[in-house]
Amino acid sequence: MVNPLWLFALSLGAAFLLPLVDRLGRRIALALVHGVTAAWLAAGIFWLSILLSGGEAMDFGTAGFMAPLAIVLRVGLAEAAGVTAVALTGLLAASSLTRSLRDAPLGGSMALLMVLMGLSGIVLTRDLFNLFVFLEISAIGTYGFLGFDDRKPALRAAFKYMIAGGLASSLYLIGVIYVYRLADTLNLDIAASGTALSGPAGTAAVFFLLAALLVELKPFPANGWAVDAYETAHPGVSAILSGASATALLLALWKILPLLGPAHLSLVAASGLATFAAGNLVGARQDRPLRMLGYSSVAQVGLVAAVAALARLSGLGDGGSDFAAMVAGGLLLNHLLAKTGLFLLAGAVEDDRARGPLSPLALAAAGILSAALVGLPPFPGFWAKWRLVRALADSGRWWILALVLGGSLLEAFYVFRWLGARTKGEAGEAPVRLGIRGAGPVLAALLLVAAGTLGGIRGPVPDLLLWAPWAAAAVLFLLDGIPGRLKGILSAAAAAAFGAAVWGRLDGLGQFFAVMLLGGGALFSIAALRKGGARRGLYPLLSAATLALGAILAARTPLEFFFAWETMTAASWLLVLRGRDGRKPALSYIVFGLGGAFLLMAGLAAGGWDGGTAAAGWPGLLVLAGLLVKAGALGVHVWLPGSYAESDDESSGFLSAALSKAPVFALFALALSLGAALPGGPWTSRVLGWLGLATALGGALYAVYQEDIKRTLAYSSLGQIGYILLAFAAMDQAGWTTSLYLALNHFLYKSMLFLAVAGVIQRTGTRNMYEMGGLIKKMPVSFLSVLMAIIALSGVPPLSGFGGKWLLYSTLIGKGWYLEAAVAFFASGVAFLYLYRLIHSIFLGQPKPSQSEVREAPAALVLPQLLLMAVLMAVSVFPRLMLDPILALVGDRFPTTLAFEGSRLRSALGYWDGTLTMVVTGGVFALCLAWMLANLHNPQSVRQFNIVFAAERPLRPETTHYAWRFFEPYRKALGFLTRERAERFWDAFGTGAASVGGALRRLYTGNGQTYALHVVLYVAVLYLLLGVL
Amino acid sequence: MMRRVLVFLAVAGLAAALLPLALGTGVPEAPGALATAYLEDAPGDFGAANVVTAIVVSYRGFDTLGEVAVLFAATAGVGALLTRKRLGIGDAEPADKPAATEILVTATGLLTGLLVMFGVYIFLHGHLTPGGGFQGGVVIATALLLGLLARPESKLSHGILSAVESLSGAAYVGMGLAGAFLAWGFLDPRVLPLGRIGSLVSAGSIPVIYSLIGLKVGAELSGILDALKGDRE
Amino acid sequence: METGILVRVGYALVSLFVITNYGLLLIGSMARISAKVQGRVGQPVWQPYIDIVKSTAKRNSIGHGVMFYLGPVFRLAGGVGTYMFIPAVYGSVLFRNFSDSGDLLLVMYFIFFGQLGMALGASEGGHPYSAIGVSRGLAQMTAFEVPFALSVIAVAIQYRTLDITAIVAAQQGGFWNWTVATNPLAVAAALIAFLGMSMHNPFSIVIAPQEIPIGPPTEYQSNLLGMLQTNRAIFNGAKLVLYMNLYFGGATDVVTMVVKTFLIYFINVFVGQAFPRFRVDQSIRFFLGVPTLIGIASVIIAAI
Amino acid sequence: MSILEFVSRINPVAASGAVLVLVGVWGVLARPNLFKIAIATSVLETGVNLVILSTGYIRGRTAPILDSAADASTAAARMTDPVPQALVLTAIVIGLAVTALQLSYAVRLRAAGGGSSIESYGDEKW
Repeated sequence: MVNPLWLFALSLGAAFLLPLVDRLGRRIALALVHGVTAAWLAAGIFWLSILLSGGEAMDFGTAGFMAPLAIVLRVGLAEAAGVTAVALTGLLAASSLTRSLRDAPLGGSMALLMVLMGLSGIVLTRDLFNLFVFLEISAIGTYGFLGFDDRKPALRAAFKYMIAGGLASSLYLIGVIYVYRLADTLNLDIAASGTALSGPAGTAAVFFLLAALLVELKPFPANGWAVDAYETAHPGVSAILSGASATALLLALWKILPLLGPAHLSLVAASGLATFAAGNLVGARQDRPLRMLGYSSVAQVGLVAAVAALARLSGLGDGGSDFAAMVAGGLLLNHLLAKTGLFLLAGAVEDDRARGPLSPLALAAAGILSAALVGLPPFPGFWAKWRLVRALADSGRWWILALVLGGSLLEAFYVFRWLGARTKGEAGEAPVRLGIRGAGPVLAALLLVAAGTLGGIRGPVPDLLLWAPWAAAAVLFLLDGIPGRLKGILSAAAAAAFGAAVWGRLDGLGQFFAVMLLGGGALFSIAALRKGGARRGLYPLLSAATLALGAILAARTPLEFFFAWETMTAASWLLVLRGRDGRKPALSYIVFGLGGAFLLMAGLAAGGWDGGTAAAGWPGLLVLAGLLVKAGALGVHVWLPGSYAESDDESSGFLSAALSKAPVFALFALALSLGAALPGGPWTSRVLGWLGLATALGGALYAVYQEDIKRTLAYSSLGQIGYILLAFAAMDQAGWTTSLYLALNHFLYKSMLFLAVAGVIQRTGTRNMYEMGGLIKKMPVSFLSVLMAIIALSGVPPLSGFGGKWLLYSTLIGKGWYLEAAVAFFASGVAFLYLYRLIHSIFLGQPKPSQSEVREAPAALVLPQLLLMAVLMAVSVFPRLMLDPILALVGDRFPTTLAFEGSRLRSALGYWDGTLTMVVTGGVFALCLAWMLANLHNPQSVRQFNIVFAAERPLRPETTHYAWRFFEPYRKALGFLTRERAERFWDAFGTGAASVGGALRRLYTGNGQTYALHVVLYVAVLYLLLGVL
Repeated sequence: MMRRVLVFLAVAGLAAALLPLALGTGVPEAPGALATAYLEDAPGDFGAANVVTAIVVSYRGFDTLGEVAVLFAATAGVGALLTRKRLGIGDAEPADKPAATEILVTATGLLTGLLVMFGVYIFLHGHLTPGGGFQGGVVIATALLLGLLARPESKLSHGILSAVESLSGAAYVGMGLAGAFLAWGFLDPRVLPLGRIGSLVSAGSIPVIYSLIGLKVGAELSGILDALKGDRE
Repeated sequence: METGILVRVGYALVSLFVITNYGLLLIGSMARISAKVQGRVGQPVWQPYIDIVKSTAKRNSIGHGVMFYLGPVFRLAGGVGTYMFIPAVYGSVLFRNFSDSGDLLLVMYFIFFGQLGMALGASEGGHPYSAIGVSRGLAQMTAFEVPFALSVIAVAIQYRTLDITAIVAAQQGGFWNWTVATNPLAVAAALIAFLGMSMHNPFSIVIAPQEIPIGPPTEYQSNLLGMLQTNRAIFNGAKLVLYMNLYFGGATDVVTMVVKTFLIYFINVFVGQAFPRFRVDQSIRFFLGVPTLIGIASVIIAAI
Repeated sequence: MSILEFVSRINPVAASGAVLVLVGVWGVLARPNLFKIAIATSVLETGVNLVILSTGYIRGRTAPILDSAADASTAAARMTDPVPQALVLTAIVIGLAVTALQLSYAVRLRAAGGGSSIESYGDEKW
């Protein structure tokens, strides 16, 4: 192994000679600096490779002696990783720093060299006093580095930083000297092996060491000085501080853990968790990106420290130190790369006052970095967080679990809020290109992808099929330059190929849903061909979301399931974000999506999926709650309408028709894992039933008042999912049959509606129904499609929708849920309102002169609609086409009440013969049609305004088309039911969290002395707590 | 008021943590095992009469190298911060700088040479008597400080200072490497013969290292003083 | 299925013929009765026949588009179909219709078929008052469906079936077995709902736009109007038969059917003469108030 | 333990060092002037250095330098602990470096036109 001392000699030699080298030119000097960093990186990687292939950790003495006489450096796995991380961050930051370093005095370059060497020294040394020296080298390097390019705010921040740093180093020195006095050594390993430090004096001495390191780790509330620095320094400096410096300091903390007693460890855990929570709360209030990243930084570091302490404190997790290394290490790696990349990226972007959207590559990097930071799959943070949550659940630390997940959710909120704003940019501004400054962020993003993917494939998710979404997204993203239509076909083909690959391993339920989920993805990929052009981003995301849905079906373990679930959430969120006004809806989509996912995660981790006794209890209920959030049950539905409305039209269709079935599938899978029962007992079923019913009614009522065609459909989807939940909750043969039947039907007619509406919007250029009218003559196929779809949706015979209604009422009355049945009846009635309004306002009534040139929708929309119409017709005439498979799926888990006699389906209460109904209706209709035609004498078509209008000519179509606020009397009568209580509740909730964050951030007054006061008070309080513990 | 209370509480809290430790550990009766080992082995190992120096330059020489690096980093930082450009000082010399007093100017002329000599003496005898490279370097820098006080308008040759600093630093690192290649480890002073304890030429390369450190520290502190004067380019 | 399909179609046509004539006469006689109540002479009982013949014989017809023409077709098919799915006379093969297509739920939902089609047809006419009328009608419909649904649920609970024939069968054996005797609350709720369903006063706001001489009936003329008028008779008849079956013991012969439906309809007209008209929001609140409570009570009674 | 006994056990160097530390901390927290903060930090460091030295002090012993008074064989019995002295040397120099840098920042901030009170440098907050 390379002796690390050579590297120190190299660094110092280079630093000392730098003033001389600089006379040859600054470029050469900078090349030397980066070269030295590269040498560190090479050494780190070399050590890692040796150690990972079974090499032993090695100690290196100085001056020909070993411990205790001399200082010893150690190269073990953690040290090698730390050195690699530090050097890597230094090189990543180089892309953004180089230009500034060239223009600034040489001190900046020297400071960079010193900081990186100091941090590596912190990582490598095993001597407590030597640790102090390296802490000071990196601190003084940092002080110099903060102000190197002379930005005024950074100078102010640096002074505050120095005050706090000075306090910390004094504390550390006091600790070191008393450790020496008591343990008679400065070597960590020797000190840890003895018992000299276990008395009260030893505890106090170690406390000082610990307090100093904790302060250096920027704990809440003693971290204002650090956040100010993060915000104001050159982004490259912030990146190194947040990435490399935090890594080294955490490793220092890790090193002294063996010296700590249980009381110390509790302090670390408590302080870390408080920092995590407070950092994220305050971060959520922050609108300046760099400062926001600063808060996120301190929060993440707090979490890592807490995990390390908890692991040691009580053997959290299975394997003790291995667990801690994996989880804390994984979180740290994730934080390191993501935060470094984000600081560099945000710095580059925010520096330029450029307000435009990001260029595609920058956007991809920003997306990857943000997603990684938040802990989405497949990045290292995801795997680490899963293990953490699992361990916390196993050991029953629910408060910590809730805190970790809540904090992560907050973090997701503000990071994605920033990302959303950056993605969209401001209208009319040129896209922001990063140029060379993009190298660092892009490289960090690539490393994250590589680390996460490797960690996943070689770890808990070796099944390559589950990685298909990511592969598809990557491939299509790389091909994003090629014509969009080609990508659409590729995307559809990918869905088909995935379906073929996965079909064999799915059970009946999986196959049933695969038809909807994968078929839906393919369908809407084809529909997307309606527009030419590259349509950047659409196809990769659509394909990823589709395949992720497939992966959900194919998942075998809870982790695999959750992996696919989060993949689906992430991809669909980006689809929403891609919409023109998708920024706000996408934010609430992802926040609720992740909120649901975290509930799911907690439940899964606690064994809510294993079908064991835990699953029947509240872990199962947690899973259920998570799924309900994703399904958009009333109360947590607020994310749904905006997302469906503002995403691209084909994406909306995909979300509503296909993706909304994913939670339904998961509900069934959950119930099946418990032997066709719900967790929590019979009350769950009753409550779920009412919840579904409320969703059905609420969705329908809200849909009635919308002017926006897509919002109408969105609320309609909400309502339909409500029926599916209601029927599912009945937990008997009829109920499940109904639920599955409704799901498939909903897929069919909601696809038709969204396809038709996409065509209408494309042709008219508006989503407001009252701005349309009379389109039946221009778009007859779309009209027919909508007509059939609304007949099916409303449940009017003879189309297949009636089957759903019949099954539903049979179920409810048979089950004894009478009031539920009555409310369901009411809700179904309300559906007529918005459906009639939909078709009337768009296709009937007065055509607008401005829309006289409108044509039928493109073939890419019409053909799928024709196909769906044919399918709908077929299953209406022959209901058994759908019901036989469904009945077989439900099987004999429950007492049988439904059975076919020929074409007649019999329930406990009644019967329904779909085929005969269709024949009779068809016959009667034909008869009436014949009668009408036979008696139609001399029919004349008249022009548009030829109507009897109180003997006057109507003024304009715009004023004659009755469409705006169509159901105003209804609002007058029943408007009190739809006052957006859930929205107000969540708004109030958000305001509450924001005001907590707002109150907390008042601590950060900007006064360096106050920050110092926080530091000292923090230490004092910690000491008091130590006494209590 | 609130603030004062909090400051009081903070200081009181710190006192509560610190005083038991400072008062309670008392005065040791005898050095511990490590100290004893140093006291007994250092003369034999390195031939240095001053055990502290043996520790500072060899056993814990890595600390000292780091310490040099700290000073170096601070110098670099100060130098980068306080340039004329950044301080917003134009080329024009401020006219109203008071001239130094006659006493100071005369005394400086007398003392400068003595101070430099004394500094050199201190770091050359670092292995024998109290003192060493840092102390010597500081004394040398004092001479320069006197010069600056006596003639505020004088300019130190920044290039020479920087070259001395660089070369002595690099040479120090070179001595460390020499220890690794010629003796038993990085910074091992046993590159040169150890000599007789107590004589000037003894203790291996310790005097050489201390001289380099003295030069470097002298140059660095002079540089800092010069920079704080605020008229560096 | 002992009877052949052609025979069944033949029977159905006969049944349809009967109900059409009965419905027309019912409308005529009710108009006459109303006139008497108001102190007028009124129209002849056969006036509906005259209207239909007149309309159908018109030489010209104005059209606004395909859906406009299809509206009356949907409407009439809806009325006929609804009737076809109800067994009109208990035990009669002739009046069994096609009630084996589905149970009570099918009938309740098929009622919407004609209304929906008609609404669409009227909409294509482009007349704003058509849309206003439809919006009012739909809004009111959602409300009166609630007591009606509750009452139907009560019936279903009581007889443990949704099969209309079985419901009628369970009420055989005298007045005290009729629903009106066993669960009067259910009947009360259903009858109030019926007022709304028939759009008579006080719930006639739906057709108010037609009273000013504009709106759908004026847009629709010639044989299209004739079809609507025909449907009115059939549809009315179908609903009355349904009510009779559910609440009044059904009928074992045509005469009983005529008497019973006449009386049910009479209640309707009687109320219509006695009350003024509600606004839409008032009627919605009304239906979701007391009648719904009655309906819930009836369900509770039936469930206990 | 009587008070006298307790007082006699007190390490006077450590005690004075601790007091200096507290004074330094008070100065850092309570004096808003930038230069005074730097000086207070210096006082704090001096206090810490005293504390460090105090741990190596043994009553009645000589400095750890071999001379006529003590040769290698009797060193362990007659000399004080050399380690804290070696450490304090490093600590002093590092403290010096920090002070120099802190003062430079103070000079730099003043030169940029800000006040000499730290309260005037609070633009970054919340």
